[in-house]
Amino acid sequence: MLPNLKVENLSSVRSEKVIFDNINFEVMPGQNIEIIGSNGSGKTTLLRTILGLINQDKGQILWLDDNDNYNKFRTFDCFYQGHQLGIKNLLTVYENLQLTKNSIGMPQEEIYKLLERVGLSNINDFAANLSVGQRKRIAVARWLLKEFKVYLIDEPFSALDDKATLLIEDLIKELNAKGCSFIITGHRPSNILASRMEI
Amino acid sequence: MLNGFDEVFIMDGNGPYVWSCLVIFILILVLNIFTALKRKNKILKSLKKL
Amino acid sequence: MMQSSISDWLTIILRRDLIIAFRRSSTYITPLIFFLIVVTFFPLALGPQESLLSSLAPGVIWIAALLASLLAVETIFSEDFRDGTLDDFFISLEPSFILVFAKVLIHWLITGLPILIASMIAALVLYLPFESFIPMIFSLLLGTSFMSLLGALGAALSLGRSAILSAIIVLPFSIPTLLMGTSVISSSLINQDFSGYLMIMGAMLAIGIPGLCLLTVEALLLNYE
Amino acid sequence: MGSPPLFYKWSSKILPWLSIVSILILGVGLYWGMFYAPTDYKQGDVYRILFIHVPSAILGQSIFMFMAICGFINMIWRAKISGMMLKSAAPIGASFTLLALVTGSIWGKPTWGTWWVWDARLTSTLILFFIYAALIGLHSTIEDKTKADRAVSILSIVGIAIIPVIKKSVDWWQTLHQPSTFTITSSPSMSPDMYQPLLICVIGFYLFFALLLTLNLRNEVLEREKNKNWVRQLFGGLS
Repeated sequence: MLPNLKVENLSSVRSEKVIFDNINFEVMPGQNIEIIGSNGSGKTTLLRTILGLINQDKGQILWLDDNDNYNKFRTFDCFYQGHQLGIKNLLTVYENLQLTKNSIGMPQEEIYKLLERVGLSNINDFAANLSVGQRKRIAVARWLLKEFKVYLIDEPFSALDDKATLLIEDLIKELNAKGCSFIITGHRPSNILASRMEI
Repeated sequence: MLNGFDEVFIMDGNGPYVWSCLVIFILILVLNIFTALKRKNKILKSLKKL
Repeated sequence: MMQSSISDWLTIILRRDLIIAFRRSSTYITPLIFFLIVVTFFPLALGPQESLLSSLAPGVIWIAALLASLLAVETIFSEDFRDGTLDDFFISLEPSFILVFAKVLIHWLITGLPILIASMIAALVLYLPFESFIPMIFSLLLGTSFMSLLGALGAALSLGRSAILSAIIVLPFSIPTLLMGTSVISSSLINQDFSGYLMIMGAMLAIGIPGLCLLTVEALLLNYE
Repeated sequence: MGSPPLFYKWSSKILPWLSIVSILILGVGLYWGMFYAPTDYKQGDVYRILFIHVPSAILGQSIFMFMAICGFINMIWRAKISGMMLKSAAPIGASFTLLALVTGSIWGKPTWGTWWVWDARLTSTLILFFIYAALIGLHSTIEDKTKADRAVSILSIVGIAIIPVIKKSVDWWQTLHQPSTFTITSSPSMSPDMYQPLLICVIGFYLFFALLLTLNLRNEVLEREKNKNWVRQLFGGLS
């Protein structure tokens, strides 16, 4: 079982300030990485550098491709959820889930099932007047639309009540069982099975 | 061949146009140089304070 | 199944943004109204004589169309940039400049098309003879789409900064479109052959679609550093 | 030349020579053009404005070409020095284009009696000036300088692609509306002893551009690398 992603002595400097320095880790399928750090410690920049949105100064990010060797360019889709959660206020809860890339060709009842699974009943409300917790549930529902090898989630547990936190932990466990791995960031260590990393 | 001062200056009535062009040309050049040097001094002063 | 995912994704983006646009009706009303207001200013300012207005009509229609299509340019990327959906364009494996082209297409549908419709009313109001209606429609069709492309680049360069900046950046580059567009209508007024101008506008559009979209992707990536 | 400290040392060596040579050649060219060139039989002596107008128009366009090349290099290889060159060349290009516009309109007054003539070349020079203004404006609104350089290099690539289209469409626009009037483009019959001073003036202008560019570039390099240690060694030590 080869790791899906290898990060080797990654470091990035922004206008004379070191954002992060020689970060090394590997992500095995079904295994989680948790990046712990205070606000502005470069967690989000690290996630976006792994995704290729931002260029790093040193080090390299190697993705496993189909014939089991590593190259810089990722050959499979991965899932990214940033702080803004990518939710459109003018769309209803159902539309926010249905009108995304990963839900192409998905029958209606399956989407309804997903929404119940994450505890969202008000299907036709506009996303504008939803609480942060409910918006996070929509974002979490998107995890289940398609199976991704690697999920990169920015602070999944922030601003959540206990019920929602439990829900997310179950989902992560369930997807781990299916071989999906998670890279998540947070202020304090959460109680999911993951190898922690300070930044 | 233009000779004689008045012939040069008046240039049968169009003198001012030609000389105003020359003055504007020199003005723009000097302006460019002056801003470059002023900026240089400002940077050097801030470097000294570092 | 690479191919199907791009066309499916494009249709999803188009459906999503059109639903949002129609929910917030101001997005396609304001360019329309702005275009008509600018057109009605000219007879008010210059007097309503028919001969004067019909000779000025090509220029007036085109200037109003250019300014109106630049009006809504700010909204192409700013909303998606703010709520994070723009990140998916660059994370996915699909070429991002096709997705940027989808956003430009939506902007054209929301602003270019209404302007095209409103230009008929403007042509009537400015006593433009009937036989040059068709050339006007064709020239505006090509012109407003090129303006949407150019506007997308301006919006990408000035994302998060003032909207006026994207207009100042884009207007000098829209002069060929303006000149070609007005010459199409004015040469159809004196029933000369105007196909040459249309061909040039078409060529500019053909080069603009890949070229400007690639540059817009580069400009958007700037905001991620 | 590629790395800023190398450029700074290299340029401090050639700066005095460059300034002396450029002032010399420019002086000779202008003096020759203004005094010794023969009077033109058609326009009299007012054509001498040509010795300032034509070189500055040529320079306005070639500086834009230079900026587009720097922009292209900056986009492909992310060379910081080419970004700085782009930023320092923009104001120089704008001032030469402005000079071309002003001298063009001053030339118009005695020959056609109006300050501004909607002639094809003058109009495309005016549009070029707007494009310069757009580039300078864009650069000043973006705080992070390296990002601003890349934004301006994108715009300069679009600019260099569209300027020929602008020139062509302005020419067609000119023939469509006033085919008959005398245009400034057909410069007066250039007898050799008019042509030589013009050539020297053009060379002088180019040298002056090189001088101004080096001055601006040195400021740009110092400002951007001010907390790098090579700058501190050079200047910090003096304090």
